[in-house]
Amino acid sequence: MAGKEIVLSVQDLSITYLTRRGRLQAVSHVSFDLHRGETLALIGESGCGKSTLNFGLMRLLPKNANTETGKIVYTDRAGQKIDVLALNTRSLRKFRWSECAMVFQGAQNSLNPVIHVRDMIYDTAKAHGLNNRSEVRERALELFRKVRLDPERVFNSYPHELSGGMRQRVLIALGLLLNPQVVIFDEPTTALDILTQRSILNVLRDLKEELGFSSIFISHDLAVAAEIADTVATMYAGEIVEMGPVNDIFYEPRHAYTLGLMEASPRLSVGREELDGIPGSPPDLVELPTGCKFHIRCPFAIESCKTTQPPLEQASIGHIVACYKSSEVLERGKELRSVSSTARVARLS
Amino acid sequence: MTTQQPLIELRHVHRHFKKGRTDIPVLQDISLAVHPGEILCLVGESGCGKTTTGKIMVGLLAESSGEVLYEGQPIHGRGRKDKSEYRRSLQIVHQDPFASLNPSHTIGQILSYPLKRHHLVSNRAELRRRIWELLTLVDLTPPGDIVNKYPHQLSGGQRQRVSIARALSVNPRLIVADEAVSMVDVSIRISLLKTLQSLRDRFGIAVVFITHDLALAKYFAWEGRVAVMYLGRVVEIGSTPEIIGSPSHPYTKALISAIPEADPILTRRKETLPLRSDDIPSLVNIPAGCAFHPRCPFFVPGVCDQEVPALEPLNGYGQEVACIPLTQGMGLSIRESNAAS
Amino acid sequence: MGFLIVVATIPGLVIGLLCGLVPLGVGLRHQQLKWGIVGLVLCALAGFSFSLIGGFIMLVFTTAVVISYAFVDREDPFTSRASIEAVNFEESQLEFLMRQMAALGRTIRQSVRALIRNKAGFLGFIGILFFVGISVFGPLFVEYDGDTHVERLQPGARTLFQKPSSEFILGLDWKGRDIFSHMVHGGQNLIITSIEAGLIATLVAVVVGAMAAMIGGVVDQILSAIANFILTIPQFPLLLVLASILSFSNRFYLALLFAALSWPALMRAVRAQVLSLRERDYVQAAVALDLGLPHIIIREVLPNLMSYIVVNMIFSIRSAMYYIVGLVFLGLVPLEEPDWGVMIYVGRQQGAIFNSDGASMILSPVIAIALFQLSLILFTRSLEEVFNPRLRSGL
Amino acid sequence: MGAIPFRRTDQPVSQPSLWSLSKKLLRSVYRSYIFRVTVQGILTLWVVTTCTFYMIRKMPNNPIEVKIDEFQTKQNLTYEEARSKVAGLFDYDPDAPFIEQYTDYMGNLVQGDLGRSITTGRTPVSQQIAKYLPWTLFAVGLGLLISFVIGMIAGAAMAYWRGTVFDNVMTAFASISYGIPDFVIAFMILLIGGIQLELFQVGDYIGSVDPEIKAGFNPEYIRSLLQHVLLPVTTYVLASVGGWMLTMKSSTISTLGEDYITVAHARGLSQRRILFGYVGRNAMLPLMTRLAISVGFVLSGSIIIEYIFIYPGLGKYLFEMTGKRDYTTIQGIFLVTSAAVVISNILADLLYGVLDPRVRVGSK
Repeated sequence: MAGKEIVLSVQDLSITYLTRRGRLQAVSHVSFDLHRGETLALIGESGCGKSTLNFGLMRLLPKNANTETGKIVYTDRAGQKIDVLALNTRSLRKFRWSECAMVFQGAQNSLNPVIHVRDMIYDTAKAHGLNNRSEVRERALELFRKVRLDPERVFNSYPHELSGGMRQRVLIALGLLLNPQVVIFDEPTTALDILTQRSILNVLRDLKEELGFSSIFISHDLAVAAEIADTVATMYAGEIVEMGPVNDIFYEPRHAYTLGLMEASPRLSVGREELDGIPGSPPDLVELPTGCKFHIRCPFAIESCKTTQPPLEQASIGHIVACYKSSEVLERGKELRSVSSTARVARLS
Repeated sequence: MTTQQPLIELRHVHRHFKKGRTDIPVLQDISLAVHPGEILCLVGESGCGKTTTGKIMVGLLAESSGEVLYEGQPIHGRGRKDKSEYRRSLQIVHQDPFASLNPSHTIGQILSYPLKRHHLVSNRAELRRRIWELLTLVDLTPPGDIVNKYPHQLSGGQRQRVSIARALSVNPRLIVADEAVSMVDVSIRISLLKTLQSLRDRFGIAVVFITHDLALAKYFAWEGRVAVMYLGRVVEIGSTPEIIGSPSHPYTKALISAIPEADPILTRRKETLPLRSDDIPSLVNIPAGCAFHPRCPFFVPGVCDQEVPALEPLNGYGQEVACIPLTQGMGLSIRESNAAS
Repeated sequence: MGFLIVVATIPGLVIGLLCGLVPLGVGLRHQQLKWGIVGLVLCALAGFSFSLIGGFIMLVFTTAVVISYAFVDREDPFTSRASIEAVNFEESQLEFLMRQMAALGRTIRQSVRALIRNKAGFLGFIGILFFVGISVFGPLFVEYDGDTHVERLQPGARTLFQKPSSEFILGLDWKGRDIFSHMVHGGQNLIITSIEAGLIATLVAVVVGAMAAMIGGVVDQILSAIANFILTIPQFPLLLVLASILSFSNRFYLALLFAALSWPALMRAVRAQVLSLRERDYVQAAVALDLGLPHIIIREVLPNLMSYIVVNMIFSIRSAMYYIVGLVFLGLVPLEEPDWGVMIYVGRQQGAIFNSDGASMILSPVIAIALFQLSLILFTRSLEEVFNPRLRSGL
Repeated sequence: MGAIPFRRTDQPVSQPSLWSLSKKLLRSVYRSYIFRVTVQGILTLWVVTTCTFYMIRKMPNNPIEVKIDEFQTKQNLTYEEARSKVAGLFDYDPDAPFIEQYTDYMGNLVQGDLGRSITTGRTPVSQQIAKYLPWTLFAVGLGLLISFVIGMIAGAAMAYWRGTVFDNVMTAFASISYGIPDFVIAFMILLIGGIQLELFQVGDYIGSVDPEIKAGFNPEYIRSLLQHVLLPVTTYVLASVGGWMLTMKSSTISTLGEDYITVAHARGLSQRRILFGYVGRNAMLPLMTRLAISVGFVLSGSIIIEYIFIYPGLGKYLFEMTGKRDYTTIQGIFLVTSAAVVISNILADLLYGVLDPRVRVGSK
């Protein structure tokens, strides 16, 4: 990945919300680079700031949110660098969807219920200067075919006439309508049935191969991330605590939280497993703990974890982690893996 | 399985819902038995009727036809006291932690109502002691931090624990956990399930675990059984390792092959079973014969679309499957012509 | 009426003062003198206004608040972190009572704080207090004055209207009587009748609506059909015709009539609410726990319906007031002075509209009614926060 | 339910019998929405008519007694004299059996005849209604239209800029408008605007039109028409606009929170397109039913406003006729107003089906 050019670069992004209780730190000091054709999966639990981060990337935050620090630099196809946070309303509108599109959770109310699917497509095209309806229609029908929908029927339906899986496909097709470079997927398979989720995942894989867009993939489901991502970033309490190539993260996690997540996720084909949840619950984002935000729940925590925040450091190629005890975590992970693989062997024999 | 009398048994239970003028058959011919202390997982996709089955088991919904037996006796036509006892023996933990506790009572109040109502405690000291005990049992410690709080002051996982404690308060023999962990964060799920498991071990409470997540079912019910449901029917039932390790019914095969794994190499190597159609038929319009036949890659024309398959034993280990080609020894083979059509 | 109030409130005041000694004593004992004195004053005031029952309720409330302050550091098994064997769960009746009172006191404190927090709602609350206070206490201080204060007509005038002056702060009406005393004495009847009407309408609506939803089937269909039918007929015209049929010797019948016509709208809403509440998970859990129907209705459904019911009750008090004043204004209710509605009616009849001196006769009651209704509306804004434990704690 | 096959088929075998055909037709008619609501509506109107028929005849006094009273006091006649005089005037026999009166009335009603007014020289009730109805329709209808439109725009604006000074001021205004009864506003306008500040001459603004101006399509007449309708409409608008504003505000706020609005922003749609095509349209949906129902209540007018401004609408007329105990007229007005409510309720349902595709499917 490292050799490819960077499409989207986020540097030191912090986002806070003003709430009745005080300032809520939803995202703090997040930095990452998204390369061309890469899929970056953001994993983390509810309230870890992954959705806020993505809304922040497209500047879709509600009025009570404030982007405090940071820079979002987007490189368009011509190689021109765009500072997203500095865009005025007009260019922002052009930037959205044609350069960076977003696919929301289809089970929710992401499609306007009183408008035909076709009108939503025409609206989107018109907003970006494509006024030739038949051309747009052809493009949409082709995309519908690619996401394995019955093109004509879906084109002329209302959203409520479609099933959850079909709505999700419509959203994907809509997201790709203007051939964006970056597509953000926000939990696109959550709340879908297993078989539907499978076919969506397959569609996504095929589309990526064919169209070559880069994507940011938000999920709380490790399995989906394992399947689709090239790079995985773990978020906890608004920070990226670990980021690296998918195999590194899954087989050699170096952050206690990542390891905890792995240990809490059952795998279907591994036979009997000993799993462990992470004790406690995620911190209150208004009153964040000092030091490493995970230290209260962390079995590896030492004194310095409570007082100072561990910096993000390079652990291996492309793998960064913010944990004082990363080597212990790595060892522990290997130990656990060997135990579970012996269990598997024991079962198979 | 054991020859012991089942705790609760459904025999040929059907359930319809009326929506406007159309009748929707949500459950068709369900026969299931749960034995004391057993773990049974109901697995299936949304709309397959697993929640309805759970509600019928605990008596929150009435069956349209068929029989529900509690300890071998029909649940209807019981005396008042008897009925109350049967009611209390079967408890349910709902999916949504934000809807399952009444927002206007404190946790202490929520737990005290059933204890007082059924005279499970004789005085106030005992009541307080019991509440303390219940909260400790579900690992909500120290209880003093919880007891005077309102539900909105607790996290989702804590609320689910309170729900479990509430169900425990009446000394149930069976708890139906209806997707009880699906709205809880990944890191907290396992500890919740462990709490449930420890309760089963300590008190011999049977657990019916309803979920759409097969991996979770596998983890939780390794020593129990799994029943796979599709469009209102049980299509396959058997011990968990058998079902997960060697699924028989085409639908189960498809499900298991479709699930992504939290292991990049494993999941990318997995071969998925290609279905003939991605669309789930609606309950209003269930296909004739085997309901899965329009999507089934092993579909045998003239057989699968004619007769509704019944659950029949497949081998000597208590695994049962509802698939005519399988139970009649025809075997399963993918027909190219069908897959193409 | 005024006499009755005096008779009822003087013993009430004494009782209130006596009762107030209790919170004062408790306050002294727990070094909470300020709250003790506040409790005493509140008790006295409450006893004064509501006589026995009100005073007693106030006594309980204020004592609870004082106890809740004093209770903070009390030893409770549940604040202990010891193991279950090491904890003594026994508690005496008195301790239990204290605990309950403290919990009540906390709820009251939170509610009061919630009430004060919402500015508009608090304004409404003050407004309601003001008008109710004037109607209840006003007559004790301001005597009803039905005498003519002007002997002769002013040259060129046909009526005895007079502009507000320092002697008569709201002026004189067409008969030369003091408008201010009419205002003080004239609100009682209207406010009481409206509250009665609102209460009855709400009661009927809640009972019928809950019944329809809980029983269902044919009962539900019949009740809903009746409600729909009444909703089809325009209300005010019907009220107008009915009011002429039944000439009201007693205002209470007017309240009943209003209730008979206005319950359906609220009933339908209550029915829908109960139907949705019935499907909630916690109600289902209560069924599975076999807690019994009374428990489910009183403990599970009603508390979550309360703010809705009270808000709607205030709305129906408001519309009852509108209809009653409307009927009086159209002259369909026997005139009975002093009364705000009658002042408007007579004022209009006597040409106060066209007489710049007489405007006060209509404007005073009109503004009073407007402000009272506005207060009611504003007050409803607070109620949601007061009743919902989540909003009450200010999150 | 497909189309009923009345077309001839070539195969005689499949020719359905007339009986089964008509049964099918009946069933499809029975199942159709329009048929059901029509039957329900007619049933409701019948119950309304019967109830009011019974009730108003239970009123103390009857038209004859009222008139006798009037003659006695006005012309100083004895009861007997007055009675003989009145008997000749009225075409009404108070002593006729109730059932007979009822069947007579219903018989006429079925033929579309509302009967004749008892007290106003036997003019047909329908003619009387036709005379007063336009005034009500004009004043109240105009008021409803204006307050609805203002309410929509202001409510949406309040939601869009919520939390700002504009929103706070407008919300305060809306609360006041919603909280204050219409007659209060009417009196305030008259007393403060007309009398105290002397902004206008009250006499010029009450009543229907200037009686000296000839009716017709000329500018003077229209000017006078508008001048006299000004105060009632202003009152109505001020009293009802607050309710619309608050409802629209809360509806818009909940629409603005929907995911599809965020998605629309993400898609780079123009602000205008989002506002009108997405927010406005969806936020207005729940209000359309309320509007249709309000339209139904327009006919019954606003008795108090009409009474205060001496505006010759149906409401004021009903009030007068109630005083005179003119049974047939009261009856007629009730029938017409209830019918308006029933019809507008049906229209509301149909309209909602048109505007919201989700409901359209559900109702089938």
